Amino acid sequence: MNKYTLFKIIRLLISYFILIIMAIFSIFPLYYVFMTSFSNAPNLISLSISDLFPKHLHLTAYKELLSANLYGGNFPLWVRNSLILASSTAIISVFLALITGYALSRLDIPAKKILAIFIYIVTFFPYTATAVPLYLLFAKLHLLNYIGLILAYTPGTSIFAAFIAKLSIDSIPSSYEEIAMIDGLSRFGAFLRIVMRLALPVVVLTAILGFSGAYLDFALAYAFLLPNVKEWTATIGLYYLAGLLNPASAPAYNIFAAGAVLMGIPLTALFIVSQKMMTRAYSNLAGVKQ
Amino acid sequence: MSYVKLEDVWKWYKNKNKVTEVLKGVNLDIEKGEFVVILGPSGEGKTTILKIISGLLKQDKGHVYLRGKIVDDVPPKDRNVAMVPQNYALYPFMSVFDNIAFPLKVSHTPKEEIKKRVVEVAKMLRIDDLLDRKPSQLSGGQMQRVAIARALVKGADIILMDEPLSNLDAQVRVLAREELKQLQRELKSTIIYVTHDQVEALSLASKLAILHDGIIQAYGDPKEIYNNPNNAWVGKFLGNPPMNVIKGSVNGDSIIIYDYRIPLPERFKGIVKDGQDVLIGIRPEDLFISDKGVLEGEVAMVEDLGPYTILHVKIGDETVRVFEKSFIRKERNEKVKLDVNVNKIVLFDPKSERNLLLLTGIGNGKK
Amino acid sequence: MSYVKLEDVWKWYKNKNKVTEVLKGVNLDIEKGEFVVILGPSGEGKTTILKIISGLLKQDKGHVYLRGKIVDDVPPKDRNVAMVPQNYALYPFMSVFDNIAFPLKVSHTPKEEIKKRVVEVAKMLRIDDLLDRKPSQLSGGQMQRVAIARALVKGADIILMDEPLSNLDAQVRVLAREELKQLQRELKSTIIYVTHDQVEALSLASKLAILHDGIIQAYGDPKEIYNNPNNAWVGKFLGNPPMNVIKGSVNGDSIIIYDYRIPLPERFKGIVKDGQDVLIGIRPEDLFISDKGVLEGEVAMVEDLGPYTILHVKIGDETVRVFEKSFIRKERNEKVKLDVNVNKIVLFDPKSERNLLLLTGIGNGKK
Amino acid sequence: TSHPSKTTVTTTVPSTITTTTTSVPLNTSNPQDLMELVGLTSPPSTPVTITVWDSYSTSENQAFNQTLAQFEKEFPWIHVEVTYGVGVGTSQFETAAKADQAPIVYRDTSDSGGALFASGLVLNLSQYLPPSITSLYLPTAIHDWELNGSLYGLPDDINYIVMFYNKKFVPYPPNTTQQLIQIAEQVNSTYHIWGIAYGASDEYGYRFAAWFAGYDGQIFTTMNGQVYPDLNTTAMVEALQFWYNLTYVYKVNYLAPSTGAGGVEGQLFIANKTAIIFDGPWDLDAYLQALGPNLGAAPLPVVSQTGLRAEPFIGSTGWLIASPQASGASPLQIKAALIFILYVTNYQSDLRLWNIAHDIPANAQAYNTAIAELNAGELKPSYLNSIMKGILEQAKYGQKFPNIPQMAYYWNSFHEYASEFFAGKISAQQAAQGMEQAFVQALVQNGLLSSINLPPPPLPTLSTYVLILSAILSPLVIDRRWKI
Amino acid sequence: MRKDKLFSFFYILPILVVTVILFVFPLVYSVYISFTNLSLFHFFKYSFIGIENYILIFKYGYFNTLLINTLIWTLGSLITMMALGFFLALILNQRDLKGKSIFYAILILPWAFPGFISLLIWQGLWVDPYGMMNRLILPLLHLPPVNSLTSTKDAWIELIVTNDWLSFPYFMTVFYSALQSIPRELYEIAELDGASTFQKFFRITLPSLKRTIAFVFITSFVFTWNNFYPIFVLTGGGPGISTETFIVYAYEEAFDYNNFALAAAWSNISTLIIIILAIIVIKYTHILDNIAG
Ligand SMILES: Nc1ncnc2c1ncn2[C@@H]1O[C@H](COP(=O)(O)OP(=O)(O)OP(=O)(O)O)[C@@H](O)[C@H]1O
Ligand SMILES: Nc1ncnc2c1ncn2[C@@H]1O[C@H](COP(=O)(O)OP(=O)(O)OP(=O)(O)O)[C@@H](O)[C@H]1O
Ligand SMILES: [Mg+2]
Ligand SMILES: [Mg+2]
Repeated sequence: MNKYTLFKIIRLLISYFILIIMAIFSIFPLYYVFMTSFSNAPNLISLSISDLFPKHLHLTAYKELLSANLYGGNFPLWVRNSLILASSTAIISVFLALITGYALSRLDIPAKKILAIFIYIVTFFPYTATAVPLYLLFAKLHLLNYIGLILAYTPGTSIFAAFIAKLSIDSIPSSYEEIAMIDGLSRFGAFLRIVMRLALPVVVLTAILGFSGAYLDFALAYAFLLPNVKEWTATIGLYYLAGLLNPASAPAYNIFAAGAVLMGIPLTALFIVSQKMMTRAYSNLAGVKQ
Repeated sequence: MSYVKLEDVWKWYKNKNKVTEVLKGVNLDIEKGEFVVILGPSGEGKTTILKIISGLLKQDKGHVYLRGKIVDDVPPKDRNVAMVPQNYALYPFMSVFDNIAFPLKVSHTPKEEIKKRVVEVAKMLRIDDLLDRKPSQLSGGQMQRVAIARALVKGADIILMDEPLSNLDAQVRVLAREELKQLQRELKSTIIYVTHDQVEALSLASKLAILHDGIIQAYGDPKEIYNNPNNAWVGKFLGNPPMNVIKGSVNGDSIIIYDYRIPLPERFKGIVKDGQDVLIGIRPEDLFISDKGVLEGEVAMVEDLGPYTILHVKIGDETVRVFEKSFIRKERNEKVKLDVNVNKIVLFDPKSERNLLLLTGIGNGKK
Repeated sequence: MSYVKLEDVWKWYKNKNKVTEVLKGVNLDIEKGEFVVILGPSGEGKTTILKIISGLLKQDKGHVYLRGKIVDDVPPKDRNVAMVPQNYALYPFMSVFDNIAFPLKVSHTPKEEIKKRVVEVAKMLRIDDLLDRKPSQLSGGQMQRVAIARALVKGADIILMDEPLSNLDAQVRVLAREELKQLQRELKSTIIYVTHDQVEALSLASKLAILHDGIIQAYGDPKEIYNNPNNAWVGKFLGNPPMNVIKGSVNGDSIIIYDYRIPLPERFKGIVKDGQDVLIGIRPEDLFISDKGVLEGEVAMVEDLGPYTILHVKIGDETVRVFEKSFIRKERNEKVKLDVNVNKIVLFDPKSERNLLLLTGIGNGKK
Repeated sequence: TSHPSKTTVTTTVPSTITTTTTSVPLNTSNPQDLMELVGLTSPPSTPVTITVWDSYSTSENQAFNQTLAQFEKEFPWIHVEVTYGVGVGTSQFETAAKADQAPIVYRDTSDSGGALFASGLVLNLSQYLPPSITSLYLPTAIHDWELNGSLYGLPDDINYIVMFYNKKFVPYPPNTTQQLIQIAEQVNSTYHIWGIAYGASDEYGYRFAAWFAGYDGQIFTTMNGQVYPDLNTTAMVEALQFWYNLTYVYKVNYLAPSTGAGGVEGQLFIANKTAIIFDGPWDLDAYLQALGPNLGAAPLPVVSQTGLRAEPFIGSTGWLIASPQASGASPLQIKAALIFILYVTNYQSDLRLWNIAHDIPANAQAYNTAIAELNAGELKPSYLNSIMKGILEQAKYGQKFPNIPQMAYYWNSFHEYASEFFAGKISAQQAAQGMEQAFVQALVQNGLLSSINLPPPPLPTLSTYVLILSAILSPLVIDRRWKI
Repeated sequence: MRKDKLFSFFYILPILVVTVILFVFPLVYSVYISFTNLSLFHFFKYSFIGIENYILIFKYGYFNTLLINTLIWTLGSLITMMALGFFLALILNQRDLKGKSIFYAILILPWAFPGFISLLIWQGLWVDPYGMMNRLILPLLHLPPVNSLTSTKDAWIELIVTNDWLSFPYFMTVFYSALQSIPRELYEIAELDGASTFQKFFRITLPSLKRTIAFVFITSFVFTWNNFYPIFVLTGGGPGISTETFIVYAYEEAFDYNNFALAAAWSNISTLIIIILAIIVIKYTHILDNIAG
């Protein structure tokens, strides 16, 4: 008993020790962002350890960020744009991923496996190389707008998520949809109302990945949305307000950090709220059936 | 007029260039208000049949008729059948109420109406106090009743049930079986019930269909099939403990089994020839331990199962099971004499294993 | 000397500030070489008992002795017991050989030795041709045998089995049961076997323990418990169909049931007082349909289950089940007379529901 | 040999400029004159829209927005669609041009503009405007916008780096590198802070070009009529060595990972942790805020070894018009665009930039006004006058920013080898040799240099092949047990 | 039957359309461009020049250096962050550990926070000797300072540690999720059989997770191979080109040199290499069988 419990206590102590260290490691840079956002100097490297605990918290960066107005464009508006864009992307990614996962898992499609591998392999082509051709194509199609952006954002998340969704749907007995179909839903209706609900962890995961991908993107949004200030996303606005778009001016990191904090809050909340789902989403990857 | 009819239904599954033929011409003719049990071993296509009837699967050949109309191209939602699937498939994220209400909700029934009908059905199945629970908070028996309630609530008069009791505890299963029987009597709906458990099949069926090798091996009154199985396989499959099927040969008016001789049953006279080899099917309950017994053997094993005992008796090379109420007790290795209820004996052709009565076209399992 | 002993074992689970007491003082004394079946309804703590014996769980109170030594502080790996878990828990990524070899590998047995012993055990269980397969390629029965092989290979002489047959088809289960019985006879190991299926319990146990409400309700020879259950619950739980327990009262040398009168069994004379209310336990197989019967009732339902029939007979307010071999047939609503095997009757106290024989300290379920 | 980068050295800025009068009116502040200048007599009946890419910083935009409002009032028939937040550099413009999304008007640096002009994406203004237009701008600035005798843009500012110093630590601005070292050493020993912070390894060669020039180096030479890189010289070796010594031998220079006020260099300067940095006036605001009256600015010192001044690039930013092929603009739109770029570089507009964002005016008249203001000490706070004087002083000692297309390939070649040198991985000679070779290679790959025998690429070592092969084959040797 | 298949096809159609637009078209475009001389100076009129760009790359380019760098970057990041994520998942998976969800919530913050900011912060943290990494943390751990400007090794450490920080929460989540799907009975029975903690780990945990590991490995291998921002922001590929990868180099070729054709060729080569690597792995491990089958 003593040896047993002693071993257990030591194991737990070591675990907590490591967890605490890692928690500090995780939080430290973010703490830094936080502190930077409350400084009134556009400083990014803290020059002495005492600067880690500033004596005054200034709200200048936040004020500047929230009061800036560029021809009707302002940060709250841009955040709103970003939220709309990101939510739409999330919804469409979820839909795309699950419908594909559903097809891969349940439906009888010729050459399904080859198709799946093809889709998987094609995504190996790097984003940096697809950006320009996409821009050219979307310009031709008059899609240099939110619709185009959403279209461009979705596959990155949903192709990966489709495979996770496939595994998840594999583990859902098909009798759930079947009974729904007998009860009066079409196959698609059963998919929407039953399968999506049962694969909730994957839905949530896909939504979060889709959301954060679109919410945080700069490069593509910048290329697509630049002309109209009122359509900017929060990242474009933030880069602009912090002076990062113009190399010939000193960047205001405190504004940048304040923006990051404001943008980070909804995202972090989203992650934390859905942590239960996140930790279940990948469980089918192990393929217990083997 | 038949209410549900399968006409030469074939179904094959293609899997990695391998084609598995599951159904090879199933014919089934079910009248309104019947409780038909389709009995067959696991993996023989019972669920497949139900799916074809409900429209979830499309047969590769043949036709399905519901209420006299061909429905081959009608999607499941328009066939107006209800189903209790093998694992109940209660939506885990909905309350019992919502589960039962689901078929009504999808057909946009007014809220009031939904509420009324759900409560009504729930009362009938005595689950009206569970309506707020989630499926995970139900016992197996309760889950089953919810699944049945969901099937009943739409008012479909054809109800398909896929081994609804297989997940239940033995104790609960007995109760559930009784409830189900009562229910069907009240509702008078047409129920097609699928199972691989003969006890269930025998106790529930008003008509029994036995599925094996992709076809319906026998269809009719369960007792009749039990007493007069079409072939040795059906005889062995139906009944627990299974029918004893042993080798023997005809000798005049007798059948020779090992060293022993029993009279040839009246109805087989004229059908079998002298000297013909036959398979003799004797139900365990048609064997009796009796000092005047004609067969003699040695007890190989005694299974005392409470209300009854199964004796495994070795006669020559063959072991037969003898079913006795428990008050008759024997020890292992004891010599016993067995009497036979000769009139219940069935003879099969040793090659085709078919019932010799049917082979010659006399009598065919229908009363 | 007892080989496995549980002494006043308590176990409670804490879950979100809610404490569930699962075991409330379990005592069990198992001798070497016995085949003890612990029978109890689902969720009553059977698996918990096995885990406590194996050391995977620690009891919150009480002691566990193995081979005469207290093992409360001995970790599982040093208790030298083997286990066949409820779902077999075969390692899905290992071949059958590796699964069986696992206990030897972790104890660094030489390769040669491992091979020898695995093949030996596999031969014994007739799975030596499956050694290269993965668990997913096995049937239920084969999986069970692999799990048993893995338990046997270390040579532990105490083997714990957790409902090893519950995942099998009814057909296969019968076979598996017979195999298991044979095996124990050969190995002479001490087996503690957990199940909620009485047929299994009755057919396998050399001693039966019935678990309910956190304690062992009865422990002893299965037949004895069957015939003379400690209390009404055990009587009803053990046996399928369950014991009929009906209300009555003592009147001199008779028991009054509804309007009818049956003689008071010999052994209860002197134990019950005149006019005392009792619960009368009668096994379905101890009721006979007979024109000379003392009880009269009306057939409410007939369950014809092939080899036997269960008649539900309504006597006044109570329905009793009557077990008959199938050749006696009755129709619904028919009036029948029932005779009782009076010597088999058990009387219970209506309040405590305990067997009146035991309540007064005479006879206690041990031969 | 002549040096293209030095052929038009007109570094001295005259204190005043007299406008030459011609038959064409050159008052770019007058709407009517502007219309005539582009050949319009009256406003067209239908309004035109021009698209404008604005690469100004936030503070510059304050000035620009005022100008824009003014412009729209004076030219109601021209509708300006402004895209804010555009970055300078060619790539964004090119991608847009490829997609037919190029703006009609664009603001960029003179060197990026040069590359775009060379590739035909930018309008040749000489075909539309009289040559005399150049007289409106400082010669230094306007010459930056000429390539092969053609004008391709109009400047609105000039820019270059200067020496910023902290008066708290530096008694007087060093005039020579000798003094620079001395002062730095003194600062180091007295205040225990860095003498200099210079992001040498983050250098792409913009700042370094000044020191290179101080050692008498030039980026290009002409051989057989072809422009050819000229980095593999003793000037480069010595210039590199000079900074290396400051860093590693005298240990007075902090090798900063990033440059500018936002970089580590500037942050150290702001935090009083270094006495001297070399940076441009665009970062002035940040330093002014932090140091106030302690801030000093002066020209880069004379390189003691050669007696030559360290001469920074005199760069310029200005307005371009996309060629119709790129933007699809109609002739009328081109005219409107011409009016627009003339207007935003006129006296009032440029002066606004000076007043609000302290951009050094490229408009000659605005420049004169600025100088006059400085001389009169009219800037507030008063110490700003001396700082701005120091900054403007540097304009006398600059080198022309080469705006030939070849220049685009200089930056990375320089950076790659300079950073390796400062990391101590190669010698200065190897660095000079390497950067020229890389430069040449890039030019050859891009078709700007031909028939050059490049040295063969180094063969990878055997171990390299073993590594690559084993990486590729590693899945094959995974134990069978791990097969999935 | 045929109608059924057609309907099924509608479910897969959206992803096909999207894949074709977003990946196949750019890929084809890129392959096409790589055989031309499209650049700033051949902007409107470019012509087909065959495989000349590829010859250039192998003749004068940095192919070998970049390949090795890319492998260091990819494998170095991947192995460390998978190990870290796995290790943390194992710690979190202990049944008797309290406060899991709080730790988990903290540990996924790096994943939840805007990455473009995190990278800038890390850039600041690594500044030698002023950043907190070199000032506070490394001295605390008795480790030498890290200066990515003066040492290639340090540059890699900086890149990989930063990338680990950015990505370990993802791997932790995946592995934690997968660990929880291993039936407890497997451990219990092994414990009865006398397996030690290590034996349980190596004989049960690892084999149970090999599918997860393999899938995550390939997917993340590709992602890391193509991941461009950390290098671009932190070291810019320096010192010299010693931390430059294919993707970073291709980016520079396109956006600094405006040589789109050459950049396309670089991207194509890079993609070709991972596709070959991936196909070997996929074919050999059958990893996609249950995912795509
Ligand atoms: N989608 C499918 N693809 C290939 N084979 C299938 C498919 N569905 C079922 N099968 C096979 O068809 C046969 C019949 O399946 P079905 O589910 O109808 O059997 P069942 O009689 O209901 O069995 P059980 O009693 O186990 O439920 C089985 O052998 C099964 O393996
Ligand atoms: N870790 C646990 N935490 C809380 N409650 C538990 C835990 N494990 C078991 N229980 C509860 O303890 C009771 C006994 O569980 P146990 O698994 O021993 O039952 P069982 O008799 O083996 O049931 P079954 O026949 O279904 O296997 C159950 O009600 C169960 O819900
Ligand atoms: Mg089935
Ligand atoms: Mg259990």
